[in-house]
Amino acid sequence: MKKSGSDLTKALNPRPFIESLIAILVGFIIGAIVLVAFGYDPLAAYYWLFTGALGSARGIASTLKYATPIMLTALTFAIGTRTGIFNIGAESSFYFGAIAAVIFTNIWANMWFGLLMGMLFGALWALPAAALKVYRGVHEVISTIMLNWIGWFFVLWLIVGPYANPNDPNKTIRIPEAARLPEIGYGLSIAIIIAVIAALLTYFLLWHTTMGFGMRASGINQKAARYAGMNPKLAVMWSFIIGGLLSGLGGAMKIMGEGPGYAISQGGANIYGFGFDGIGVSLVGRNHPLGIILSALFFGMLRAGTAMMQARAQVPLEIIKVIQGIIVIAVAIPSLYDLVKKAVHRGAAQ
Amino acid sequence: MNAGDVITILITSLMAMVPIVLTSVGAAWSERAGVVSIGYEGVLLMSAFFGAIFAELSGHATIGLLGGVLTGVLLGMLHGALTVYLKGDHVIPGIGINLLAMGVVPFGILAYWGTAGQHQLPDNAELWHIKTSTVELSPMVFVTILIALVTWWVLFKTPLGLRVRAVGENPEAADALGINVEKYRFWSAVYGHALAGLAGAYMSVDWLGLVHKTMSGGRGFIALANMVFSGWNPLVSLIGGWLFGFFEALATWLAPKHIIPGQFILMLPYIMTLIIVAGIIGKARPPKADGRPYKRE
Amino acid sequence: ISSGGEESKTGAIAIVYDVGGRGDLSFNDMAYLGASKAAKDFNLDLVELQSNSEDDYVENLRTLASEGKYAVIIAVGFMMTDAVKQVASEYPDQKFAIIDGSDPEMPDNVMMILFKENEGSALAGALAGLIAANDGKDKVGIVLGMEIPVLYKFEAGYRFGVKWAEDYYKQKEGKDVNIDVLYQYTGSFGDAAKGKAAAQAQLSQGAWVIYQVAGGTGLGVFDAVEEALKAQNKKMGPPFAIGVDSAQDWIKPGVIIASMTKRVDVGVYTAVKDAVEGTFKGGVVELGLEEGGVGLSTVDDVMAMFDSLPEDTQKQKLKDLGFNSRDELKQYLEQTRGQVPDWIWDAVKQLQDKIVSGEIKVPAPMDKDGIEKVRQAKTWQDMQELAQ
Amino acid sequence: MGTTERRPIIEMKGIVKVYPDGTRALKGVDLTVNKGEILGLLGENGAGKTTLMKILFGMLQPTSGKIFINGEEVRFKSPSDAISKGIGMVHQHFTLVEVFDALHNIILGMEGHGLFSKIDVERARKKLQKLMDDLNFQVPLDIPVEDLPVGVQQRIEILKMLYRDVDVLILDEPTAVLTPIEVEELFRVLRQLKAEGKTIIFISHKLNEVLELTDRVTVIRKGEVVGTVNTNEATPQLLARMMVGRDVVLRIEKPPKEAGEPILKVENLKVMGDRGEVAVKNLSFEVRAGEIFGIAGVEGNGQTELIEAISGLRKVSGGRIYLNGKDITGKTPRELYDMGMAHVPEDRTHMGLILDMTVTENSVLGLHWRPKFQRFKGVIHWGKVRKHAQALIEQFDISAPGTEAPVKSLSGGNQQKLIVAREVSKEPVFIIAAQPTRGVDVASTEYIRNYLVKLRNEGKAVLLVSADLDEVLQLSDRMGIIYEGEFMGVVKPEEVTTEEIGMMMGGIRYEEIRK
Ligand SMILES: Nc1ncnc2c1ncn2[C@@H]1O[C@H](COP(=O)(O)OP(=O)(O)OP(=O)(O)O)[C@@H](O)[C@H]1O
Ligand SMILES: Nc1ncnc2c1ncn2[C@@H]1O[C@H](COP(=O)(O)OP(=O)(O)OP(=O)(O)O)[C@@H](O)[C@H]1O
Ligand SMILES: [Mg+2]
Ligand SMILES: [Mg+2]
Repeated sequence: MKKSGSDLTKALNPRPFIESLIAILVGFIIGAIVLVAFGYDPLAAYYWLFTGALGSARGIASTLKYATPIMLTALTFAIGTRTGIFNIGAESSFYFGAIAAVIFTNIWANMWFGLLMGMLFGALWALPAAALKVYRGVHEVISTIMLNWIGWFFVLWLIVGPYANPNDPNKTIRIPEAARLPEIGYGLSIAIIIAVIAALLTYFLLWHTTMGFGMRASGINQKAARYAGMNPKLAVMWSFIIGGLLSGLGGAMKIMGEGPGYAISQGGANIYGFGFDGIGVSLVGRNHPLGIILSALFFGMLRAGTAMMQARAQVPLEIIKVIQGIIVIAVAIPSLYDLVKKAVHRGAAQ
Repeated sequence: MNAGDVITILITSLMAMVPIVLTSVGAAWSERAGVVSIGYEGVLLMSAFFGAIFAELSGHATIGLLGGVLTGVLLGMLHGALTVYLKGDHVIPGIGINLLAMGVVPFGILAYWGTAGQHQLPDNAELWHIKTSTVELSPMVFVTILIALVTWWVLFKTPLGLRVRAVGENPEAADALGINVEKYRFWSAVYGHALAGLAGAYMSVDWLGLVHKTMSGGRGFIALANMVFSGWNPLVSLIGGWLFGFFEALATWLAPKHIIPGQFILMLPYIMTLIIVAGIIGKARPPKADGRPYKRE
Repeated sequence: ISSGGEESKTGAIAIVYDVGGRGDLSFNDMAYLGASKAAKDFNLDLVELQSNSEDDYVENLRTLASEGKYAVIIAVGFMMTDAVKQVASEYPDQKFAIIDGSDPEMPDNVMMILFKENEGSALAGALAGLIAANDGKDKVGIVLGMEIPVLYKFEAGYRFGVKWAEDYYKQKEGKDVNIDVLYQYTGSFGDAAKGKAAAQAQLSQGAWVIYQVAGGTGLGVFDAVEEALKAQNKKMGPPFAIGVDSAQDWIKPGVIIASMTKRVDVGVYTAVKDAVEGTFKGGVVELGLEEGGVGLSTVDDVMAMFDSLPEDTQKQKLKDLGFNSRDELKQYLEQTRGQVPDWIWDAVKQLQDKIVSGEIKVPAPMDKDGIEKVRQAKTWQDMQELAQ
Repeated sequence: MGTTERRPIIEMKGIVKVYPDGTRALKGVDLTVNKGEILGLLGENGAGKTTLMKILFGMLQPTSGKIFINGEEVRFKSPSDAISKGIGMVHQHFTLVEVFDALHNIILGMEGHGLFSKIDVERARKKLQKLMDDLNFQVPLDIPVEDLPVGVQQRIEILKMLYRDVDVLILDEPTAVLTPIEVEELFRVLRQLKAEGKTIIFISHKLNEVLELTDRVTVIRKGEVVGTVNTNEATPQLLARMMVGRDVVLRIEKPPKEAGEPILKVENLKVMGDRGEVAVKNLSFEVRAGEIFGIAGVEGNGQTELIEAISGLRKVSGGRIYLNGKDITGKTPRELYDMGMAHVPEDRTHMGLILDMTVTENSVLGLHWRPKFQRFKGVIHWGKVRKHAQALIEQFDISAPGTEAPVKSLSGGNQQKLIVAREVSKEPVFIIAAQPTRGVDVASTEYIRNYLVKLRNEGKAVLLVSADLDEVLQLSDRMGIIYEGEFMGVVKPEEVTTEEIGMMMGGIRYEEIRK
């Protein structure tokens, strides 16, 4: 197939990839220093981290499982960024996707229906922020932070009240078996495949369709986009809606595709935090859908290896969080790549 | 509602306002200079922790507050170095700082005090309060009001403020007039984080007299929303922060009355903020070069 | 941090905390207490795993189970029920214990340890109600965390105790009293500021004793009550706070009159002991007042809790509180309890006995409807109806 | 030209500048500026004029080379170093803080007193007023500069430097955005400054301006100095040849042509401005096939609103617009583009291009939905788009690093050519060309102007809006002179004198002039 070379090369531009890789490396090195400083063995820690995450089929399955929801919420943030919007509303769209899946699969136990409703409600919850932005000029940082909290309490009310499971009040009613996502193996459902497809579609949408072109153009320069016959307001709307849709899908799949519960836990314990985690994932993936696939897998790996790292190397969870923080900070250093390149050149010259 | 209730709500709202206002005033200043940070949540948490240590070591709450400021300063320097001098992305380090805090603080509490997850400050490490027989108020409320006022005044009335705003609106213009864009931006980031540091220390050594591993409770993000709400104006931030504190206090006061489900009461401050912004304030225009690294070449 | 892997250990046990992790001042901390004591007594390695989110449970449990070297793996918290069920069926030879969780289809290599928090909370309610009645007050409060059904048992028990106190006081003094329960779910287990605000609102609305069931949020409740005391230049209540889960009195002596203890440590210790001594049996173990699984903290409980802190921490804590010795703390705690007349303590004891003997039953609602009925009930007898 | 004392105040020697991306913008430039003269700096887009001046102003560091001020070597680390040595610069792209008023823009960095004391606004105002009075060069001091016309913004830029009491004033294309009247005013001030002993470096693409104003001219081509001539010895042809390296036709060949059917018809058009004022009042005119209809006028008299209304970007408050006989009032830009309209907007960097996107992507802006660029409905066939971009580059001789280079890496002239190329590729029947050669070098200007005439010759209707009066006079078949949203007259260029046009631009109706 003669692919438009320009685009493929842009999609696979190695530089940001290498930059993120270096940042990760730096993060691990500083992390090692921290580990040593507190009396842990960094080699053992990292050995078990990777063994836990990648050393067995089970480990790989859990890496993929962890990668799924954050991949989708990261896409939400990335679409926002690419359209010039700082959309941090993925968090609450995720809640709505989850609760919609619970509610609607119990009306009609069909997987596709559940996913569809999850996406629909994720998108619906994104609408107020979109409308406020377009019609009232309300900055999305305010609206999405407020809507996250409002959505949080609303969903808490739904899960403790109307949709609590009468037989097991610590959860909502369960997703009926007929509507659960089929398993690939080792407790991993097809959610990861759907998430990767969603990322690819997002990439395709943004870089290969007229609509995506309009959205990206509006994101960089609204005025020029308008002059080119595009509709930046529509682009903003779509950005929120598609973003909400993706997070909603993430929320729905979180519940429909992950045992053992197949229900939302009381207190929202298993639907909380994914939107915020997604921001970091998106940034490390350079806000590019293809980068996000990799970066989500990386974060998934960190999470999946944590158990082994705690159990075998006895490194407490907090230290692992510290290392994650350092990696993310290191990603922010743009000249890392140049610095390393220079050092390598100098080394080679000698 | 009787007079006592009104006073309770008022005092609660004033105390609750402090961390939000301080952080949003700092954030507003920093963004006026063009430096965005979303790491204030982490700054609050870490400075609550380190502020408490300073207070205990010295036996003075004020030293604790300064310790919080110092924590903020150091984190601000980190952020400033990355964004201003290395021209990095402005959002990423904040996320990193937040993650870092979630690790450092619980670990630190256990390592330093030997109690898991929480620590109570001794009386001598807590700030003196203005007391009546029923209520007490922290002098930090007045300090906060003063800081908001002074920050506003400096930002809009003095050469320093003019330059800071110029650097955030159009760094080329400032640069062309010989203003050292990097210096102003860097120290603005430091100031912003320093105020957040003060806010964090306030939470531990003053407001609550304790350290808990999740005590920041989303206030760093609320402060950012308040900053936007205020149109990047420290004086309006003061009002916005108080309003938020007020609705929160009102919600808390209404909660035991159970007129509507508790979850809906808890939404009140957020809904009111949204209504006020959508209905009255509307479009907020950020500083033009906000969050954009400035490179000459 | 866990004890290192010294050669001399005879075995190992593992514990998986739920997302609250160590420092929740609740079942995670208590579980640690029991596990570390057991590890010492039986010369075992203790491996601890924290969970970052609910998703980690299966992963953490499976990782431990796959090692096959733990005498027992203890899962702390009801949220792990499904995860334990799954992993326990994958590893039928591994022994598990779960705190607070049960499932009718649980495999029989799992010991499910449940607590009757409603019974303990009833004592807290009785204590609160009688203190209020005795001081001529008509309100007590309860500040809770997020609204989740497990907390309904605490609220219901507390309400029951308060109603019972009304009745008791009437019979004792011949005076009708009516004590309202101000209650509030703060929506969070980790925001002390929210807890402080909630307690202040309740205090200003007349609450005389406040029971906190809110983890880290509850720390703010203690601070609010302490502030209210200081405003009146009092070092000791009333008004009082009541702690929860562990004997929290040591956190703020003088402010906390007692705590509703939930002896997760005992449960964990028992599980380990059974596993080590070969008497481990799967199935539900329910610990109520009768079994000493819940109760109202005694001064000895508090001192035991205090003693479990690292030595440096104990010293520092004493210094912070202004005591020269451990005994002074103990005296102070006794003095605090002395603020409440003996007949009240006796009355609470009476209630305890009646519950233990089965004469009185405390409702344990599991869902919103259930707690709503308890809230509507006018007398403790009505509530008892609901306990059937 | 006055006799100048031939003492160099500035000497730049062997200046080399390599940008971090490897662009060799300057390859060893020597430049001498004498005290008290006005030196013209000429060169095509991308020749390196701005780069050289930014180095002199301390905004850029040279890769190598030396700078001497009054014979003494200097090293500028930042503009403040340059300013302290008496060198000031007015930038090609304005460097104003848009939300500040003129006063604060001017005093920025020189507010006086300590950093923390209150700014003494009144003192600054007095000082400024005196400066403005001395030069008879007024600007409103209290209005945010974003609300001021560009001409006034330009003055503020100049005042900013004069306020700093500089001896050498660098002006980088100051006239690109000015109306003839404003240019005249500027020249008067510059001459007065020269008379006061100040030295001026003047950059422009407009040969006649350089010839009129300067004492000497230095020409740069591709980062090297071609030569320096005394202005009184120079001719337009000579300068153009030096700049481009070949002969340039400075007159546009425009064969007479009979105009055809009306293509665009505007009837009683009323349009509101951003601040709610009536920007276009009851305007009626038509543009016929094979005709260039020019609109001249001082900027800010409703031109922008008019264009936006015609192209569907702004709501029409009254009246009708017809294209090819069809009522197009209220249609969206996209619909209009599909009906045969094309639009070269007035501001290429903000309206015409998306600088961070590639040449390919920009080449298809506004045509991206056309079936020929689609794989299937809604999916762009980038391969075809890239070929399209390639074709435009070849056909219009655009110099670009490649189709996948970001468009911001192109020089201004080439950016403008890309826009024209793209718009023409829409195969329009009607083209709006707003400020088509603003800031564009001679060669590109020549190309673009000739192309507009070519379109006209092919029977297209062209609406030309330009602040460059020469351009309108040269290209238009008919022209309307706009003043406060109304035509003061619609005339044929050859039938009126420049004075008459000037009067109309000042608000006097043609009938009254002819009376
Ligand atoms: N920041 C930069 N990075 C890389 N190359 C640059 C940069 N700025 C300018 N250039 C390149 O340097 C060369 C000289 O540019 P410069 O702006 O000095 O030209 P100029 O003569 O002022 O052109 P114009 O008439 O269009 O203003 C051009 O090739 C330009 O593309
Ligand atoms: N700038 C834009 N921003 C957001 N969405 C857009 C933009 N332009 C088009 N869209 C939407 O993208 C979808 C496909 O766009 P496309 O341009 O292919 O429209 P089309 O259906 O082919 O055109 P037509 O309606 O003229 O047949 C449409 O639903 C349209 O609403
Ligand atoms: Mg206190
Ligand atoms: Mg230039």
